[in-house]
Amino acid sequence: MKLELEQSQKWVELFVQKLETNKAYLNELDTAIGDGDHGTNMDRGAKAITESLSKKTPNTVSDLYKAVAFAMIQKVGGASGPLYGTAFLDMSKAVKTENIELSDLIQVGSDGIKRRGESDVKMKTMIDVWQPIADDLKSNKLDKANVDTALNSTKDMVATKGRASYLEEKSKGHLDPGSQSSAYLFESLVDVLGDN
Amino acid sequence: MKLELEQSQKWVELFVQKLETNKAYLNELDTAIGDGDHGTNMDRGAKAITESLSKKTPNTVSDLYKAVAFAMIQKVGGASGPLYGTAFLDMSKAVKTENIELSDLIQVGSDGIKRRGESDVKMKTMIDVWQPIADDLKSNKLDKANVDTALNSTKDMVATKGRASYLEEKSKGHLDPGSQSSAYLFESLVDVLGDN
Amino acid sequence: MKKIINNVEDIVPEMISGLVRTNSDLLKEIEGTTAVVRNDKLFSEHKQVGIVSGGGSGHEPLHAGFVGDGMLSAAVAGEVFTSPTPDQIYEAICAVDQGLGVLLIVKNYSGDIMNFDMAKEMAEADDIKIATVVVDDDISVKNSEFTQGKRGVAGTALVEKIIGAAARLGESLDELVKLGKSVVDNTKTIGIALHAATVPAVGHPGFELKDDEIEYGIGIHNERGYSVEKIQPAKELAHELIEKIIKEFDDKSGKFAVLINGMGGTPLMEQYIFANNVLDELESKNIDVEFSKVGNLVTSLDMQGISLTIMKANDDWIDKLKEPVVTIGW
Amino acid sequence: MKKIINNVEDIVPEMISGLVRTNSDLLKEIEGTTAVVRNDKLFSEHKQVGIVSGGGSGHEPLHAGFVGDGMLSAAVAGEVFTSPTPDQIYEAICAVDQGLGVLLIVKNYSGDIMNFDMAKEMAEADDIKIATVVVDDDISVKNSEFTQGKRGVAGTALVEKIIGAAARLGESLDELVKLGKSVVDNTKTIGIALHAATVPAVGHPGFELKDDEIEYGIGIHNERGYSVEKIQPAKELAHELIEKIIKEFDDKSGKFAVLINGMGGTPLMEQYIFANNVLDELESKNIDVEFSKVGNLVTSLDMQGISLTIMKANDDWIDKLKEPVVTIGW
Ligand SMILES: Nc1ncnc2c1ncn2[C@@H]1O[C@H](COP(=O)(O)OP(=O)(O)O)[C@@H](O)[C@H]1O
Ligand SMILES: Nc1ncnc2c1ncn2[C@@H]1O[C@H](COP(=O)(O)OP(=O)(O)O)[C@@H](O)[C@H]1O
Ligand SMILES: [Mg+2]
Ligand SMILES: [Mg+2]
Ligand SMILES: [Mg+2]
Ligand SMILES: [Mg+2]
Repeated sequence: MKLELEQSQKWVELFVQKLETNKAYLNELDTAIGDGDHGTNMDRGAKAITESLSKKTPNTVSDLYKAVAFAMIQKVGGASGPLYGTAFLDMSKAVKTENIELSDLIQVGSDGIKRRGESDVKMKTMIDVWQPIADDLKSNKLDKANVDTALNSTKDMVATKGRASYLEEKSKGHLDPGSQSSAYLFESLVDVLGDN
Repeated sequence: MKLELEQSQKWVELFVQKLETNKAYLNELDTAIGDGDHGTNMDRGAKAITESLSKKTPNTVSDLYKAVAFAMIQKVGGASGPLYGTAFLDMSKAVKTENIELSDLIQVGSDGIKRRGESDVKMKTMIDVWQPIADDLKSNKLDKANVDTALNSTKDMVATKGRASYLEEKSKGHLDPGSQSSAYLFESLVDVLGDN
Repeated sequence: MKKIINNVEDIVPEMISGLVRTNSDLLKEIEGTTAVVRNDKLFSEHKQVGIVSGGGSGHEPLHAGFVGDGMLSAAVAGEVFTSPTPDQIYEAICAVDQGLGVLLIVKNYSGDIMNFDMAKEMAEADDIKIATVVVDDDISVKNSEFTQGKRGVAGTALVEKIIGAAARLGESLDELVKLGKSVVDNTKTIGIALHAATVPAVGHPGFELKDDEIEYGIGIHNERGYSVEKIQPAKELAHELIEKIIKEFDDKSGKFAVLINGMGGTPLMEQYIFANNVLDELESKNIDVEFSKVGNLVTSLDMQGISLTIMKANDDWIDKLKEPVVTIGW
Repeated sequence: MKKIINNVEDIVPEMISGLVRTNSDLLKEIEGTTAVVRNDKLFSEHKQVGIVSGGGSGHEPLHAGFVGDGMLSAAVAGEVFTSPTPDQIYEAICAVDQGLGVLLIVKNYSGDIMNFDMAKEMAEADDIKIATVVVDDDISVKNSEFTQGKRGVAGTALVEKIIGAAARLGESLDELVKLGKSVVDNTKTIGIALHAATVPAVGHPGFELKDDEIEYGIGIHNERGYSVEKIQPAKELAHELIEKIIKEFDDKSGKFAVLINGMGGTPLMEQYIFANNVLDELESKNIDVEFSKVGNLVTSLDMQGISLTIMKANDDWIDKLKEPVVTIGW
């Protein structure tokens, strides 16, 4: 399975919408175990993506991902900016050179985040959504329930990366904000795939 | 009528007690139309008087008033320190040189305050207690009701001296804190005279 | 009330002790007082008119934070929001007199006026040449001969800076008095509070404001102002305060100096945003700002708020404001 | 939430604009960014390794207030509590490189680390010699290889001061990296909050404390600490924090430097009282304090609280801490 340009555009559009709608909720999650700005950060990224795409409509999937990556890198800052930025930059490079399957594409994104964040699964970060979703795609069973499962798995983890790790044991019992924004990304993907 | 040393000591003692008991109330009055410290200031003065008198028992009424004056001048600061200090310093000088009547003595104190504060009656300051009390003493009719009347007269005045004057019309409707502490002084005096 | 203190009665001596111990190159305590005096080598080497200021505590860095070469010679700290006593002021006068006289810079409050006057009388008895400059820059209070007159607030920092620079340059006591009066006449301040200060001995804020209200025209001792209004964007605040202040100047040509002063509980971030709006607004009025400064200079404990001071200056005053000084707080 | 601001989205550019306009002798904005760079004459005349720091806004005067001769060459301001982006950092690096290389001083947060790393990669592509010193002085967080490690907090100001002085003296990039690592290893901080900060975009305090509670071990971004306890007198607080910090030093002989840092909403009065207790307590432990400083250096918006930093120093570092600098905030 692969995503064509139009589908990819739809995907990004839905993601942007969800980020804008849920700005306050993401801030709330980040207030509990971080510094309260994840919603604001992602909303700034969402607006930057929209602005960039309205200025120049990308002609290829690679260009689209690159535009997303640059918007995140240049306008978000914080931890989430370079992480989403690296994921989409690596994905942009991957779709340019190879004829890549969607599951492999998400794996590339997940690997990018791991590299940039020096992190891995079970550290209560967005990786705990990206990696399970990549795996689900490989076995062809991505749906919203899977996204939910991945997201909710972060609730009982003790954070060992990112700001939440300062709370040690007390980080337990809260959803990871970056995992929630990543869940929006993959819920949007499910919506796009459902449209098929 | 004159006050002997023992009576004067009793007077100061009662004043000190009332200041200590009513510290919070004086602060409250000063919070409404001033800066909230009149109780704290007078309490510091009260403690300084006690300390000074315990170190060296005065042998004359003049020495007693001088000790009160120095305690107020050196330990109180603010507006009330130099005002009470000047009143008692002038009174100390007056009892030393002249064989002075009590009513004239209080007039000397009142005049001292007027000089130091460049103030007069009807400005919503302690003068509005000192001057009526001096007048009442001259006509031999000092009692607690008179003290109350003088104090309460400040309630509806508009302040034109001291911090309360910054509030202009809004200073109306509140008792003047310095008048309240002066009322304690003269209630103590009534108590001492009643003991006769 | 939550404060990092020990006993309420020990606040001022402990504060002065902390200040002096962490800045011993610059300051020392005058024994038996809560007054501080310069402790740098230049102080004894360079003869000049002594400059003494002081007042109630709770306005830090004013005044002790302005003691140093090029500004104050000594500062006297009273209890919180309470004028210091004459004996302490007198000690400070004696500690800085080098035979050329001493200038007292006093904020216009009845307590300060009276206590500094008593100290002046004591010093005169010692034949010390002494004079006073009274600062009354707060235009939110009407100046009438029937009242106490205007208060001394944030403009005091600018007055101390200019007089301090002139004293270092060797101006005489008489010249400094003339200079000081002229600077004060040309200095206008107005302040707003978002949240009142909590005086430690009182234990709760001096007045209450709702979650969307600010008070215009507050003093630096929790004195209430002339009106309570809904909070507005910083640029509207700047517009409103500037309108009020600028009316006080007949001549709007020439050079101006500006101080944006934080009240103690308002972070620098907000002060700089406000400063940006102030400069925009003054630019739009063609007011030539040649000196500007932002920071917590004349505070009111933990009050949240800001004040704006505008001074109609001349080249000489602007130079004196810009001269480097060695102090903790300028 | 009551704040003196305009639109929440404009806070950082407006703040930087206010800062630069009121200090144009000292600073200028790097066009198209919210980064500032030295604007004094000496900057172009005196060649040295460029020192760049930065991070989220809301900690003023850190970092922009430390730009100037003898301290930082440039500072990059991100959104409130949010690391700046790589392109802005890259611009700052380019603006200060004089051919001798550039040192980045980065507080240890994943966001800062990642964004500065990306900027470093960009600069390396331009063949700029570049290196990083990571500050992680907050001992309230355990340092384990499985976690993010300790945070960079108030000690950052001391690190920037020492490195800045060394860079001015002509030390090479490699020497500065070595010096920086050694200074960081010997710098330990712990902080307490009486009241959490209100992030403008959030609109309410990051956490709630009761009227008699304080939080031990907070970070500078409203990160909660290791325990909530009843507030104690300043001297008990000093005792408790010093006990925690001093354990971290194996060798308690030699010279020490101390920073008492206000979090933004706590007045200087309380900071000096606390400083007095800190010096008492260290004296009783025979710790030789050769340098001490008090003030709002590394703040957290309007947070009420204080942090204590203790550095095991040597003569050379003490000298570098004492060297005069020309900055807004040191
Ligand atoms: N090292 C890391 N690796 C992977 N994800 C991380 C890492 N650090 C942080 N994150 C993710 O970033 C999210 C926080 O993003 P955000 O709040 O925007 O940045 P910041 O922490 O700088 O305020 C976390 O919830 C987590 O999912
Ligand atoms: N010029 C003055 N003349 C007479 N009394 C005055 C004058 N100024 C102030 N007072 C008195 O002093 C009282 C305030 O004293 P206090 O609160 O101790 O000093 P401060 O105003 O310096 O805080 C006022 O209530 C008033 O009675
Ligand atoms: Mg965050
Ligand atoms: Mg008072
Ligand atoms: Mg007072
Ligand atoms: Mg952040």
